Amino acid sequence: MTAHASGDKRFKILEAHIKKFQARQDALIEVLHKAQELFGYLEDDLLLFVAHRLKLPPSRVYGVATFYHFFCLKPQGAHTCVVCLGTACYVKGSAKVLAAAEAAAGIKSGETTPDSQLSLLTARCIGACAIAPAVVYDGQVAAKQTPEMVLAQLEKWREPCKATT
Amino acid sequence: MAAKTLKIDGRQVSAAEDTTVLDAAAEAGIRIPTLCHLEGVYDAGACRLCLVEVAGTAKLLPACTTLVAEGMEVVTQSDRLRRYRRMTLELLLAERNHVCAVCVANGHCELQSLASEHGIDHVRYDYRFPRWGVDATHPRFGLDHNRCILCTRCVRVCWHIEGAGTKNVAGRGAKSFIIDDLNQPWGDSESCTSCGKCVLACPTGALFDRGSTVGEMERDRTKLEFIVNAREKKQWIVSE
Amino acid sequence: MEGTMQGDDLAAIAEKHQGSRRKYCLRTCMSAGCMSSRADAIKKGLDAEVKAQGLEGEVEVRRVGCMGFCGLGPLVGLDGMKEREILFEHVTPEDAPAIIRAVQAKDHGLQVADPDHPFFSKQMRVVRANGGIIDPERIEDYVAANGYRALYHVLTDIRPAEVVEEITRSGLRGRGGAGFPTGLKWGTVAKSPGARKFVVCNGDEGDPGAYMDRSILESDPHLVLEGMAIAAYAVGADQGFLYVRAEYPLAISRLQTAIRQAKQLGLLGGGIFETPFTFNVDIRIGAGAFVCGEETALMASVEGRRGTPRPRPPFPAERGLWGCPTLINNVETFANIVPIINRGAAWYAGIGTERSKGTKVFALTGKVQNNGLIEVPMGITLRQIVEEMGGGAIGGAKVKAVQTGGPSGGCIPAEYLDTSVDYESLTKLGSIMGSGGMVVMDDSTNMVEIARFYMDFCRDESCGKCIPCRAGTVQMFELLEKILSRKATARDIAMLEELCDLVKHTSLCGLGQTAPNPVLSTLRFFRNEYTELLQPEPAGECAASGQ
Amino acid sequence: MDRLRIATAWFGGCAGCHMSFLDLDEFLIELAGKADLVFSPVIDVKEYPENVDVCLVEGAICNHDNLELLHRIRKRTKVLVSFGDCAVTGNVPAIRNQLGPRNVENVLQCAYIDNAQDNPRLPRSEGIVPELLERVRPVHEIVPVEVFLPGCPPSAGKIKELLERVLAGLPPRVDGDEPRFG
Repeated sequence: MTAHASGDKRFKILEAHIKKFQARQDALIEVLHKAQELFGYLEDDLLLFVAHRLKLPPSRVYGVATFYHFFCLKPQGAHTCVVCLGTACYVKGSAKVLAAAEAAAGIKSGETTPDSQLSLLTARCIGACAIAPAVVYDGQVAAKQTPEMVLAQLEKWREPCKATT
Repeated sequence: MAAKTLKIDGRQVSAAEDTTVLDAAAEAGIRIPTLCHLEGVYDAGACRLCLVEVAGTAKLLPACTTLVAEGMEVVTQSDRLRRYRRMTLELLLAERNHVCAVCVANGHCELQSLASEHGIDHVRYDYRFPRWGVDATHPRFGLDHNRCILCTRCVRVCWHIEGAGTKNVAGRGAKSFIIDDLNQPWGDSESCTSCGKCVLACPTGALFDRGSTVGEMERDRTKLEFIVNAREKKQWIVSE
Repeated sequence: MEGTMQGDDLAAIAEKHQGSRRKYCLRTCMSAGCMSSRADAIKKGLDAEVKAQGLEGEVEVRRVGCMGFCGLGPLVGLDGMKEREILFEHVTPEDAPAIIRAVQAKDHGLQVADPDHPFFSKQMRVVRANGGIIDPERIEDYVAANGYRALYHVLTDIRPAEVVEEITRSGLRGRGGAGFPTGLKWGTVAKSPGARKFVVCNGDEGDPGAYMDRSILESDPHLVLEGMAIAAYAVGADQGFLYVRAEYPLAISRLQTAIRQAKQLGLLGGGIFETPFTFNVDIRIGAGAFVCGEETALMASVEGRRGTPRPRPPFPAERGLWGCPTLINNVETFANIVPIINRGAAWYAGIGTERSKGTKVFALTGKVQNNGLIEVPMGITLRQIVEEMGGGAIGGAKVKAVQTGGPSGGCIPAEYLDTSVDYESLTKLGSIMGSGGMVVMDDSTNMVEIARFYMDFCRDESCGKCIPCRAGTVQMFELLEKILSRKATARDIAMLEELCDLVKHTSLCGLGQTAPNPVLSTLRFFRNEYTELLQPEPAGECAASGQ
Repeated sequence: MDRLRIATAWFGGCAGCHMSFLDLDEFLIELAGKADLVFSPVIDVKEYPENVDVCLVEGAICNHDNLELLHRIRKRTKVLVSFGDCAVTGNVPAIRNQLGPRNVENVLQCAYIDNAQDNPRLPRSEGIVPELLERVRPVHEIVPVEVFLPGCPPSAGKIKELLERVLAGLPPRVDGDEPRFG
C-alpha cells in the first residue's frame, strides 16, 4: 500500500516518522513538525493524513495546528524574514526594522508577497537578546540589524529573481 | 465514602468527599453563577464566574473544580465576587456581537439572564465588533460565531457524551473559534452524527435549530443529563 | 547498542580524554548568538590555520558553548598561555592567522577582553561552570569535567529520600520564575502514589528578553540530563521529557546528540551503573506558545494537545502527565542539581540570602553597555549588575528602569537599583525574579509604550480558555492604545486599574494572573507618564455618570 | 413646584422605544398634567431647548447630525437617559461596525452597490443627508449618561417607574426588575 494516493514520496517519509513514534496520539505535535518540515506548510489534505494515521479526529489535529504559532496552514514564500520582537530587540528598535521590511515588501507581518517570494514574520523572542535587534533570514540569525540592513537583504533576494524574469 | 462538613455562606453543609463546592452549594440551595459548567460533562473551570472565596486561601477558587474539604469555609457572594462576575460578563458582552434583540435565544440565554441578574444595564468596555460568520450549511442546525462565548460546552458534549469529536476549538486567544472537523462547513462534516447535543448544550444563541426565529430557541437540558445518567450509571431517570 | 557503565569507567573516560588534550586550546563559542556572526566559519578558519601551520599536535580548536559576554561576540578563548587565558572579542574568520600568532606569543593586534572586568569578576559560575569551557557535543568533555559523577554517587550511595532531603536542605527554589521550593516539590512527587511517574524539564523559555535556558542547553546539555536523572531517581520516575522551544534549533540538536551519547554509554536507559534504575528521556519540541511555560499547559502540549492550562489543584505533582505524578522543573533548576550533589547542600545554602539560595543566571540586555549572560549570587544588588557589570546605559544615557520577569514581571525604577536580587525583594517592588530576563531601559524609553508592548504580547499569547485573560487583555491593550493616542481620560485609567485587578485575581493560570504586572508596575512608578497623556473628562452639566 | 421639562430624542433606532413610551397610555395624561414635553419627534419643535430636566435618548449615534444634537442635549439636560438597546449597546444599527475599518465606504458599498436590485449608485446629496460616522456608538461612549434603560424596547412599565420617580423628585433610577437587554 502506498502511503498516500498522490504517490508523493514525502508521505512515505512522514509515515516512517509516525511509525517511529508507534503512531502514538501524543506525538501529534512532533508529527506536525515533521510534516511541515517536509511540505513547507500544513494543508488540509496533509492534516487529514496525519489525523487518519494517528487515529485522531480531524478537529483535534486542526485545533492543535492552529493553536501553535509555529505551524502555518498556508504556503510560505521562497524566502522567510523573521523579525524578532522580543523585549531586548524591541527596546533597541526592532519595530523600525519591521516597519522598514513591511514597507519594502508591501506586505504586513504574517503575510507572503503575491509572487510567493517572501514571507514576512515576527517572533516573540528567539533568545538572541545580546545581539539585538535580531532578524532571522531563511533560518540564519543576523545580529544588530538596522532598517538599512534588512532592506539590503530583501534587495539581495529580489535580484536573482529579477535576473531570471 | 467519607462525608465532609463545611460552611458555605455561613451555613453548615455536609457533602461526600469527592463532591465539588458547586454541587455541595447547589445541594444546600445556594446557587453559584456558572456559564461553562454543564451537568454531565467534565468541568473546564474556564468562565471564572463560579469563583468563590475560601478561608485560608489567597486565591479565588472555581467552585466547579474545587472539591469540598473538612472545615472549609466558602463565601459565594461578596461585593468583590459580584464585581468580578459583573466585569467578566461585561467583557463577554463586548467581545463578540451579542445583539439580544434579534437573537434566537432572546429570553432563553444564559448570558443574557446572568447579565440581568448582575444588574448590568450597560457595558463600559469598548464593543469589539469583530467580524465572525454564520455556518448554516448543516441541514438541521446553525452556528453563529457572533454569539459564541467559547465556553466549550459543545466541544465537551461532542467528545465526551456523543464521542464523535466533531467539534473543537481552533486558533487561540480572542481569535479562538469553534470548528467542525478540519474547519470545514458543518454540513460537510463526516464525523458529525447530527445528534444535536451541542445545540442542547449551548448557553447562548450560537448554536441553534434552523428555522427558529427571535426568541424561539429554547433547549431542554434535562435531555443531556438523561443521556449521561443512562450511559454512565445505567439509570434512566425521566424528569417530571 | 547501549553500554553498561560503572564508576571506574567514568574515570577511565575522563583520563583518556585528558590524555588527548593539547598544550593550547582555542575555545570557539558556537552558541546561537555567536553563530549568527559566522562562528562556524571562524572555527573552520582556525582549524585550517592550525593545519597549515602544522600545529595539530599543540593546538586544539574546540567548539564550546556560551561564554556569556555575547555582546562582544563572536568570542574565542585561548588557554595554555604562560600568564592567563586570552579572550578575543569581535572575532572574524579572517582573524585566524592573527589568533595563531597569539598562540605563538607573537604580536596579534586583535581586540582582547579584560578578564578582570567586573562583568567577569563579579560572576559566580555554578550552573554555567562548563559553559564556554567544554564541547557540548562531546560527552567525554563533560565526563572529564567530573560529569555523571553525581548520578553515580546518588545511585550507588544514597537512598531517594535522602536525595530529596539534600535538595530541600540546599534551599534551592524553582528557577522558572515563581520560586517554589524545589525540595518540597520533589518530596510531593516522591510521596504521591502512582504506578508510573514522570519528570519534565521545562525548556519553554518564552519570556522575551531571556535566553539563559537556551544557553545552558546549548552549552552544557548533559548537566541538565544528569540533573533530570537524579530527580527521576529521587521521585521514582523512569521517563523524562525535555520540552524545548522550536525557536531553539541548536539547543534541540545538541540535546539530541547528548541523549544519543548518554544512551550509548549507558548513562540513560535501563540499569544505569548496574543498578535497577532505568531512565529514558524524550525531547518534545514546542511550537510557539508562551502559555506552554505554565506547567499544566506544558503537560497538555507534551501529551500532544492544545496547550491550554487547567485549574490546579490537582497539582502535577499529584496528577500530571496522563494522570500520573509528574515533576516539572525548569532547565536552570535541573542544572543546579549536580553542583548541589557534588558539593553538598550546606555549601549551596551558604550562597545567597536567607530565603534565596544559590546563584541565578540572568540575561542582561537592552540599553546597557555590556550585553550578555551572567551568573551571580542571589543577594547581589541590581546596581552592581547594571552599573558595574553592565557598565550602565549605552552612550552616557541614564538608566531609567530595569525590567525583570518579562511579561509577568515589572519595571523597577532606577531609584531602587540598590535592591537585593532575591525572590522576595523583587516581588515587593511589583516585579518578580522570573526566569532571568533583565532588560535595561534608558531615559529615552516611554514606559506606557513598554506597558503596551507587554500587553500586546499577553493578548497575543493568551490561550483563550478563560474569559478574564482572553477578553481582559484585549480591553487593557485597547485602553493603553487609547492613552498613547492621547484620547483617554482619567476614567480610562480607573478602568485600566480595575481590569488589572480582575485579570490578576480571576484568570485561570499564571499567564493571566501576572499579565497586568507590567501595567501595574509602570502605573506605580511612572504614573506621571500616563497622566501626561490624558484628556480632561468630557463636559456634561450633570457630570456624575450613573453606575 | 415648577413643571418638569421633559424631552425625547430619536437617533439611529426604529422608534420602537418611542412606541413603548406611547404605550404609557393614560399615564401620558397624568404626565401632561405635571410636565411639558419640550422636544420630541412626536411634537413639532426644531431646536433643542435649554434647561431640560430629563431627556430620553433613543437610538445609537450613527451620523454627524446625531453627534451634534447629542452634545447639545448633554449640555442642556440634567438627566440624560440612554433609552433602549440601540442607545445603550448600539444594537442593530451598530451591526455595520463589523464591516471593519473604512466602515462608511464599506457599508454604502454593501447597501447601495452590492445589494442593489437596480440602478446601483451611491447616494450623494451634500448638506441634506448627514454624513455617517466611521463607527456607530452607544450614547455613553460619547457623553456621560445618568440612567440606562436597556430593552428592545424597554417596557412601558419601566419608563413609567422612571418618570414617576423623577416627578416625585426622587433620584432618577429604575429599581423594580433587573435590567435586561433584548
